[in-house]
Order: sequence, then structure tokens, then C-alpha cells
Amino acid sequence: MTLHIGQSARRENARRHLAGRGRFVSDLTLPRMLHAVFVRSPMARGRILEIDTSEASACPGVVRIFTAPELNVRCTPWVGTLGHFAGMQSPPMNILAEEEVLWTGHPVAMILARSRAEAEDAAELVMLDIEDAEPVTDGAAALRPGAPLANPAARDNLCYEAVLETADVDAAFVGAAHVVETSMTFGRHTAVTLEPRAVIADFDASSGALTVHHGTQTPYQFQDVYARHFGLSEGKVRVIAPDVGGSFGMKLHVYNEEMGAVAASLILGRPVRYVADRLESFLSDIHARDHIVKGRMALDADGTILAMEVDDLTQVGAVSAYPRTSAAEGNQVIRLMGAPYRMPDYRGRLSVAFQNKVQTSQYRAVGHPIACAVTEALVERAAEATELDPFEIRARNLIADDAYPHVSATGYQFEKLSHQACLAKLHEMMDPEALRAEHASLRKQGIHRGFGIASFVEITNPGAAFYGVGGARISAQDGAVVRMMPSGDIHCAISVTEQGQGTETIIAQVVADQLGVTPERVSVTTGDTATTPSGGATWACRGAGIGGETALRAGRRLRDRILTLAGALVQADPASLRLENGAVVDGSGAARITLEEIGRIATYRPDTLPDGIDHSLTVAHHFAPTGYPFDFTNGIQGSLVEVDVETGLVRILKHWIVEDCGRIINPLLVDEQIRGGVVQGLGPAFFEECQYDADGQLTNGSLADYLVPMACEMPDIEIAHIETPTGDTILGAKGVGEAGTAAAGAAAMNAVNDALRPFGARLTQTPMTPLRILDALDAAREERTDP
Amino acid sequence: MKHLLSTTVNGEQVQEAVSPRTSLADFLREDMGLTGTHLGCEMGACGACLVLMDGAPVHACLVLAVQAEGCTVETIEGLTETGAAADLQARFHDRNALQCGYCTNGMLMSAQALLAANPDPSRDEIRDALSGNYCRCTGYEAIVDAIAATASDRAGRSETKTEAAQ
Amino acid sequence: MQLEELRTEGGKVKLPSFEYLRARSMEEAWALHSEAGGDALYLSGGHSVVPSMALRLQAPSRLIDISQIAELRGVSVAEGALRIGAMTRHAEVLADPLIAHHAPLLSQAAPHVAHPAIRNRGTIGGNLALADPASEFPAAVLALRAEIEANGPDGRRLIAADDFFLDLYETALAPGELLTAIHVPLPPESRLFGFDEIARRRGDYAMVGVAAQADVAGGVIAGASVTLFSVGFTPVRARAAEQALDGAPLSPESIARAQAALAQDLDPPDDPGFPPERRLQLARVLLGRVLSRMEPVK
Amino acid sequence: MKLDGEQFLNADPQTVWTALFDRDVLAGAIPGCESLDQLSATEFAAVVKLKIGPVSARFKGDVELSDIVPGQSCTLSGKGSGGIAGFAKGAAQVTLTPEAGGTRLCYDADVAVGGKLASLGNRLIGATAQKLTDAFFANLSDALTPPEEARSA
Repeated sequence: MTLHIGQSARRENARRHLAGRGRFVSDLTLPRMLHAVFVRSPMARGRILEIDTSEASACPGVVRIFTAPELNVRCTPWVGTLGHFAGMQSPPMNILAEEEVLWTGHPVAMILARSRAEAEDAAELVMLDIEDAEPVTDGAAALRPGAPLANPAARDNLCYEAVLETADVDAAFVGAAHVVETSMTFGRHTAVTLEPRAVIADFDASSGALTVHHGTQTPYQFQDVYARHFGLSEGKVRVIAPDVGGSFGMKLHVYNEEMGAVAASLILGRPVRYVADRLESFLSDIHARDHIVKGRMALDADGTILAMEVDDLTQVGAVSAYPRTSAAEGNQVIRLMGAPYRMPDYRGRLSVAFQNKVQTSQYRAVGHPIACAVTEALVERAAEATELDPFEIRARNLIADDAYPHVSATGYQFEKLSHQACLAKLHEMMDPEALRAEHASLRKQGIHRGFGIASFVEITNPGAAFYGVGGARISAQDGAVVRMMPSGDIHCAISVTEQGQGTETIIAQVVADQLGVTPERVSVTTGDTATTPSGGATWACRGAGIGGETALRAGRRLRDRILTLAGALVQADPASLRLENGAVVDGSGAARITLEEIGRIATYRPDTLPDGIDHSLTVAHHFAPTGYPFDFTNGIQGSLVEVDVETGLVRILKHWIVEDCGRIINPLLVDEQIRGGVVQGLGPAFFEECQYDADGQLTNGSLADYLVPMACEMPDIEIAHIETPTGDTILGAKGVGEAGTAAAGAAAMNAVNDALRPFGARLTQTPMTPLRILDALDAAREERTDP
Repeated sequence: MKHLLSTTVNGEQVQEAVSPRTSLADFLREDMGLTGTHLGCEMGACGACLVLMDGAPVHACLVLAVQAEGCTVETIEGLTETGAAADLQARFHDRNALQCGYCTNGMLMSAQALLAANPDPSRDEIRDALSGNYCRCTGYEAIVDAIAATASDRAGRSETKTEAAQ
Repeated sequence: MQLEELRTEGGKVKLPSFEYLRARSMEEAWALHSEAGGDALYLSGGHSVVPSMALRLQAPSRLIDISQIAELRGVSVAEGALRIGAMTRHAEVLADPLIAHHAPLLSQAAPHVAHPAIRNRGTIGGNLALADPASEFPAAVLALRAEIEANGPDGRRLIAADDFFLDLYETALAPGELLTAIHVPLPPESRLFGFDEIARRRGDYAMVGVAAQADVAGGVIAGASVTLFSVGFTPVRARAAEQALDGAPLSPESIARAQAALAQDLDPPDDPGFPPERRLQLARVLLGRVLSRMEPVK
Repeated sequence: MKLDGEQFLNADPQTVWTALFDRDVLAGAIPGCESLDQLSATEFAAVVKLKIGPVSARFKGDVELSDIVPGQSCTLSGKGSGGIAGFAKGAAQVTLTPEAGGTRLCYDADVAVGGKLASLGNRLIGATAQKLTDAFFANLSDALTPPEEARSA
């Protein structure tokens, strides 16, 4: 029979959304529910002198106003450090600012009212007296001796530092025929999920149970966080993540506001809803990136990469995010540098600096776009220095497809990747020779086009090596409960969660194949700690690789259980039986008994079964990756752009990607993960930037001013696949959620710089705005006229 | 002070007391229970809250409920019940032109209006019609494909049958 | 009608409280406005008033809905001019054949105004009365040398567009006065028009925009009218650029002179995100492009 | 944000200097000033209401004159809280130079806005700050210009 793994099954749960029947946290209304609004610091740094809530308390509809002394006592502080990041510091954080405000938007008071509008009315009447202080906005300045502290509770402004190096890196540079250098700046951007963060905390004092409806990727993590920080037993805490309107890593961090909603519900014994508005999202959701990287690369005369050296400064806000920390991205940046290449030597330095801005932390493709952009910009410069074609220099340096396993200079263990096959495939898709010819003729008409490519490696399927070893209570395993219903239909409750990427669909496909049914007969439940087993859930590309394998193994255990039962019922050796088309078949393929019949007997007539036989048709299975500490996928992207050199505007004409995510469970969903990922890479490459002024004020806190990628500006994206399954699992899937984001910006920057090459101009900062492009063109012009 | 609002929502005559400051979006979501209309930016920039007002897509976050007096309002729930957009919804489903589903309502409204005005849009025209609809998940291409395929279907140029037609 | 508070407002769009009143006539509108002592706003499409209130950037105590007033509606030609009622929505401006024929700059500007759904609701009168310096229609009416029809308790008056946009968000409308229509003089068939803007994304506020019209008589330009937007506190008539064009053939040379003359016309305010000299540079580029693509109405 | 400019005033430097410290003149010159209470020779408590297009906010704060070199220069600074809307603050170094028939007033200002106004109003902050600064010095000029001359000007 046809396997469902590998088929482009459509998503059953998409039908609800298409009919307007999505169920998001922000759609939910509970009896006696109160609405929370936070009063926030208007300044980036200062000392609270007074918060006068008297006038606000008298507003119609207001039930309660909390400031730190009444609210923070309900919650133990959280500290965003990890044990394996030696020497890392981050001061404890609690719900409301106590004495110091640390970023613009730092919550200082919480208002609970019958309606959101009434709470906002009251918020306008809260009188804040904050003595402002000089904020720390520049990470480099923050690390100089004697710099003022961004966070007075910290030792200094250095959150964390690390060095990673091989023995011979200096010698490699000394002996190199070519050394190319770059200095690059990666702007802050943020997730801008269309549904903002939303939570309803509902504490029932009569039962002592806390139920939190929470738009998150990681309900089990929050079950643990809420239990520990509010002193509740884990069994009394239920976290339900219904439909989630986008997450991308942003909704798995602990935020002041969600903790505040829980604390307020515990105190008031009523449901408390907090839904961020768009400005609050910009002010309080984690931001991403904000790195300044200096890098250089040593090559021999024929263009072989000998070594890289990079220095990454990342600026993370006034505290490190909890529980994953704000240092993990920088850590990943310095480890992913040069990853696709056969590069023997390397030195990477990381400095993580505090500053008075909202925290940065994990967002889709953590660290990848930076490591990729720096590496690929250096490879591009190396190609210029050695007069090699961009494809040729990569062909010479990519790790050969037959050279695995391979350990990178930064210590990553690659099981099996396919860089060369991807490069060849991309060459075929792009036809660079034809593009070159076309571009040369267009230049004569004043049209300046360019293309760029970028190879990448993506980290997926993390085991405990990511966070668990550092002491964080973030599950490295996932769990599934698979059961056959009396009708013979199958149900799977699993810990990986759905935010629209198709988790439930692929789990149904995987389980269906183990049990010989169609995916339509498999229903899947996710996102509720009370009805699904505990696990890591969805982050760092583990849904398909780890979740899928968990479902597969659980399904196989149920299959064995069913076959044992069937053997007894049809008087056959279970080993001679298998499941197909909803029935148990024998070696000849003849159906012996249907699943429906087995379900009927096991449920309603267990008395007719042989004594002592196990007729429970539910199995639970938990799986954690062993072997490699994480998997790696790989691929390559290409970008084609046209630069208007008079206005600095760029049209993105086309994007290509060849990707190897291992076993493809559902090609339709994989391709759409890639497309969405690419656009999340192109957004910050050209448009997205959280702009701050020198006083630490965010100056573009709306969707009119923060430019997200929209339909007219984004290109069609052509996708091809190489399929190299991992041998670590039976399923062989590696994950695909971050591949698109990893290299899109790097390819685009190389493309812009290709278009600008005849002008001698080069972009080294994202986003590549018209102003920066015009500045680069002017700088090149000045350099030419004034050598 | 509340106002008595008389309007038609998804074909039903509705009379409700509303506060002037209640947006049409909140009236639909909170008072009518029509939560398929989503809110993403509260300023007309994201398109998640589009509804058809007298047949044309408008931002329900920028219209006060009291301004809907005497109007007909159709939401995603209404379009679903009448089947007016069934082929479009089926093409979105086929093409996986949605992920988290939060923008989908607005995308369908824009697409429905575009196809009514221009039955044979180019890909650029489709993208232009979606210029005010933000989607963080898909990268837009699948949405453009789904709308183009619906236009094809409606013009009888269908190569592949949609599920709705089956 | 007064009704008791039956239910609290639980919504996500969280405007401050205000009183909503619907005016059936101009007289009623003026009276309701005057009654509020300067703390009232007229509501037509509501697409600038409502978002600013939703963001709690302003909190008028009263909104007066003027959308039902008959005088504000309709597009017609009479007495040598095209009259566009203030309540004409952007989408109607885009589609109206009379506007396309007689005031093509408005038709050309309309697709650049935000996004389709906004255009279904926003009105040209509301847009002009707001006088956003980055907005398309104010520049277009200025280039068209249109007149703004205003009606107040003291009567009806026509204000030349040149005299209408006074300062940042300031117009010549008196408090309470209603902007009722736009009058555009009917152009000769041969008149050339050009409109374009430079924006980061489709529908964004322009980084700079140009609206221009000119007649060509005997091979030379006469009566050039060149307006730029998103370059200052108001839409700006580029009079030096106009002078550089008038009396010369429309040629690369005259266009270059007009581009050079822009430095006299523009003094963009300092914007931390985009320095004034860059804005001037973009204005020159765009002016060149618009002038070289000027076309008569087809 | 830095702003600078100059204004020719139709009065001698001493008259201008006196006016700068005059509550009534300041109250008339500060755009949108609803009240200005003198706290000392150099300090005032102010309530200012600003309405710029779709944004309006009422600021409560103070105005202060410092770095005083009598008759020549001083720093005119102010800061105000607009509640949930945010805050605004600014300082202008003002220098007076005698010129034929009057005084040249030069200013060099640094203006900052915080909170919601900074996050949502950025597109217009530059223009607004310049407009308000221009208005202040224009009002000051009007106050120093005798009514007759103002009419004939």
C-alpha cells in the first residue's frame, strides 16, 4: 500500500481557519474575566520616585491596580542564565519594575478592569514620577571600563563572553596568500506575529487549580515555570495553547506580562486576560539579532579557505531572557561560522553586552542568518580576491558529499550533508551564465541587476545539549500517546505543538503509516498539558524530527499490541501478520480481521479474549535523540535583485533554494515552511528594523513605521530538494523550519553587492535600506575621486 | 451613552445597543461572537480585520460599530455559510495558502473583492490587491497561487478539480 | 437614543470615550460642532480620526458623523469645473470616469493612497482636511490648481489650493467649517500630467512624491504646475522648478534645470531617518522621471 | 534631535533679555501654553497643550533658565510629562548679539521625545519640533515688535 509519509497531504486543521473557526486565546471569553493593561516606563533608564494610582483607582470599571510591592511578592524572581555558559550573569527579574526602570516599555503598574478600554482609561490617570538617567544604548561603549551600568543589579555590562579556537589559527593567517575582512552590523528586528502575545490566567481558588490559556509554542515549559515560580504543584497547573497566530520562537520566552496575569489571577481568583496591542508587542516582545561582527578569512593562492576569525558583539537588553537566555544566539553565531566549508582553523570571540533596550532572544533561525551572512560575505570577497566565480570558490571549499562524518573547526559533528549536490542543483536552476549575460546587456540600459548565493548549515533536532545540560528545565524529549478507538480509528496525543506549520498533519501521516490506515482516520491532539504527554514541544526544528520519530515509535508499539491481539483472535502467529488498509492482513495479503472488529472486541467483549491477554489499545512512548547532540541540515540559496542606483530602492526579482532536510514527510508543507522562512530572512535584510534613538526610545512602534515584508515586495521562490535522511532515527527527518531564514539575507546581500560591484560600493549592514545603499554609493564615489 | 444600532450581519437583521467607542471589529467579535474577524494592529495596517461592508472590504478596526447603521456586513463566517467563497477557500486549502490562520480572513476578503472586480488578474495585480494584508507565515506565494487558481477555475480554465467541485 | 450601559466594552480596539452624533445637514453639523466648544471632530470615513484615537493619540469629546450630508456627495461637471464631493471615497476617485478625464492627477494618485480596503472607506475631503504632508491628494489638488469649497455658518467660499495648506496639518478651514467639495478647472485636451512617488513598500507613506501638469503651446511649456509631497510641512509648489520649465520645450535640458531649481523650492525638515539632502536628491530624481513621462489624458 | 536657527528681533538686547525672563512674554511665546506659574526668577511650572494633526497631548512640566550670562546668553530648558503619551524635553542655548536696529537671537536646541509619542509619532517629530521652535521664536519676535510695526511688516 502507498505510504503516506512523503505525500503532500493537506492540513485538516486549515479548514477551520478558512471558515473563520480558528480558536485563538484572544477569541476566548471567560465568566468574570478581567482585562489587564500595563502602565509602562516612557524612558529607557531611570529611578521610580512615585507611582500615584489614586485617581486611576477611582475610574469606572477598575477592579484593582497593582504595583510591584503587591504583585511581585506572589512570584519568585527568574534568572536568565545557563550553567554551561561559564561566567554568565543576569540579574533577577520580576513582574513589575521595583526601583529601576530598565527599558522603554518596562511595566511599572498593572491595571485590572472589566474591559480593556476602561483599563486604558485608568492607565492614562496613573501618575508616574521617574527620575531619568542616562541610558546605555551602545553595546561597544557599554563594555568600556567605567561605563555606566545598564542594569544596576549587574556586576558590569558584560553578560557573557566566550572564545572558541583551534591551535593553528594564527599560523594560518600568517601563511595565507589572501586575507579578506569585513565588518558587519545586523539590526534589531522582531517577530511581529500577526496575533500578538495573549494569555488568560484562570485560578480557581476552590480547587486550587490554575488553568492558563496561553498562545505559546511550549505549554509544558510554562506549566513548569508557573508551578515553580508561583509555588503551585505541577499537577494543579494546566497550560492550554489553542490556535496560535504565529510564534517563530518569540512566544516561548517568559514575559513580565504573562507572569503578571497569572499573579493577578492568583490574587483575585478571577480569570485575567492580557492581550498585547501592537505597540506593546514592539516594546515588549523579544527582539532578535543586534550583532556587530568583525570577521576575516585566510585563503591560500588557489582559493582554499584556511581559517576564519570572528569577533561578535551582541547587544541583548538589560537582562537575559528566561529560561533560554539571551546569550544562546551569540553562542550559535560563533559556532556556525564557516560551517559549510572544509575549514581547518578558526577563532571566534563572543561578547554579550547589556543595554537599556528590550531583551533580545531566540527567534527563528537563532544565530544562523548572522553566521551565514558573515561567512558568505567573506567567501564573496575571497572570490573577488582570487578571481574565482562564486560557484567555483564554493565548489572548492564546501565539505565534500562523500567526506562524512565531519567535525567542523568549531566542533560541530556533521553526520551527512549534501553541499555539493545542492550547489550543483542551484547552478542548474539559476543558470548563472545566462544571468550574467543578461545583466551585462541590461547595464548598458542603466539597469543594475545582481545575483548572490549563500550556502548554509542549519541546526535541528536538539537533544539535551542545548539547554538541559545548562540546568534549564526545557525538555529534550517528546512524548506521544497513541490509541485505537473502539471504531478502529486512531488518536494521537503528542507533545509537539502546532502553530500552522502542519505538525498535526505530519503526525497523522506518520502514525497512519505505522498502523495501516489513512491519515483521515488519525486524529491528533496537541497543545494541552492536561491531555497530552509532556515534552519539548515545538522549537529549534524538532517537530518533524523528534516529534515525528516519537509518533512513529509509539505507533509501532501500538501496531505490535494490535497484532498480538489479532494473532489471538485469528489464531495466527503475530509475526506473520501486518496492518494494511485498516485491517490485519496475513503474508498473502488477505485481510483477516479489521481494526474496527478488533476495537469492538477489545472494548465491548474483552470477555471473549483469551485469559491474561493485554487488550489495552493505548500506548505511550517518549523519545529523545541519542547519538549526535543535534542534527544538521544544509542547503544553498540564490537571490536575484535589481538596484535603482538613483533612489537606493531594491526590487527582489527571484529567489531560489535547494534544501536537504532529510526525509520529507510532506512536500507541500515543507515547501511552505521554506517559503515563509525565506521571507522572514528577506524582511530583515531589506525592511525590518527596530529603530532606537540615542535615548533608548523605540521610534517605529507601529506597522506603519516598522516595515514588514508584504506581498508586492516579495518574490516568487523556486525550491528544490536533496534528501539525505539522518541515520539517527527510523524516520530520518531532520527539520526544515529555519532553513529558509538562515541564508536568505546572506544571498540577498551578496546579490545587492553584485549589482553594486561596478560602482565599487558594498553593503555591510542590514537592513539594506535605500539610505544605506545611497550612502554606500556615495562613499564609493568619494573613494574613487579621492584615493 | 449607548446607541441602538440596526444593521445586517451575515444576512441577519441585528439590533444591539453599542457604545460609540466600540469598533465594528469588537462588535462583531464580542457582541456577535464572530471571532473569525481578527485584530492585528488596530490601525488599518495589517488587514486581519477585513469584513465586507456593503460588499466592499473595509477594516473593521477603523469603522465604529455605530457607523454600520443601515449597512450590510459580511464576515468570514457569513461567506462560509453562503458558500460564496467556497472555491476560493478550497484553493487556499489545496495550496496550503495559510499557516497560523490569523491573516486568512483578511486574505479571503481581499481576494474575493479582487476577483469580483477583476476576474482575470495577473500575479502582480493579485499581489497589489494584497498590498495591505500582512502574512508572517507563508511568504505570500501560495496565497497568490491560490487566488490565481480560483480565477482560473471561475473562468472555466481549470486543469485540476478543487475539492469543492468534487 | 439613550440606553443604559448594558454591557461593558470588552474589545481590543480601545478608543477613549466620546459622544457620537450624526448630522443630517450642514447646519446641524455646525451647531453640534460649535456646541462642543472646539473639542469636536468631524467624522467622514474616519480613517485618520479612528486610528489616532485607537492609539490614544487624541481624545476629542465628540465625533460628528457627517457622512449623511447630501451636499458632500457626488461628482459632477458644471460651470467649467469638475466638482468632487468631499465624501467621495478614494476608491471612487480611482474609478470615476469624470475624474479620470478632468482631474487625472487624482486618478493617478489614488492607487498610491494606502491599500485597497482603506480606499474603500477613506474620503478625499477627510484626506484634504487632515493635510498630512506625506499624503498624495493634497499635492494633486495643488498641482491641479483646484479650489477647495468650504461651508460654514458664515457661508460658502472657495479657497485656492495654494492658500489652503498652511502648515503642518493646518488648513485654511475655520473651526467648524466643513470641507464640502473640490473644484477642478476643466483642463484643455492637450494638457500633460504626471504623478509618481517613491515609497519603500506599496502603499507606504512616500519618501517623496511629485504631481505635475503643464500645457505645451507652440512647442514650449506654459503654465507648468509642479508639486512635491513628503518634503516639508505641507505639499510644496515648486515655483522655481515651474519657472525653469515655463517658456522652454519639455526637453532633457529644461528638465535638468527644473531639477536643479528644486534646491530653491524645498527645505525638507530634519528627519533622523532620512536626512534633508537625501530627500532633496530623491525629489530631483523623481521630478526628472515624472517630467520625462508626462502624458495627456488618453 | 538638534535644531538651530536665528531670528532678528526688533528690539535692543536688554529688552530681549528682559522679555526672556518675563512670565507673560514666555507664556505668550510657548506654543499651546495653558498656564505658566512663576516659581522663582528662573523657574516656571507649565501646562502646555499641543495639537498637531492627529496627535494631541497635554504636558505638565517645568521651564527653566540657566547658564545665565546677563544680556548675552542663557539656556532655556523645559521638560514635561504627557502621561501615558510620553514625555518631551528640550534645551535651547540662546545667544543674543546686538545688530543695527535690533538684536540677533541665535538658538541651538536639542529636543527629545519619549514614550508613545516617540514610538508612534516619529515620522513627524522632526517637523513638529521645528515647527514649535519656529513658533516660539516667532511669537517672541511678535511680542517684541510694537503693534504698529507689526501691521506694516
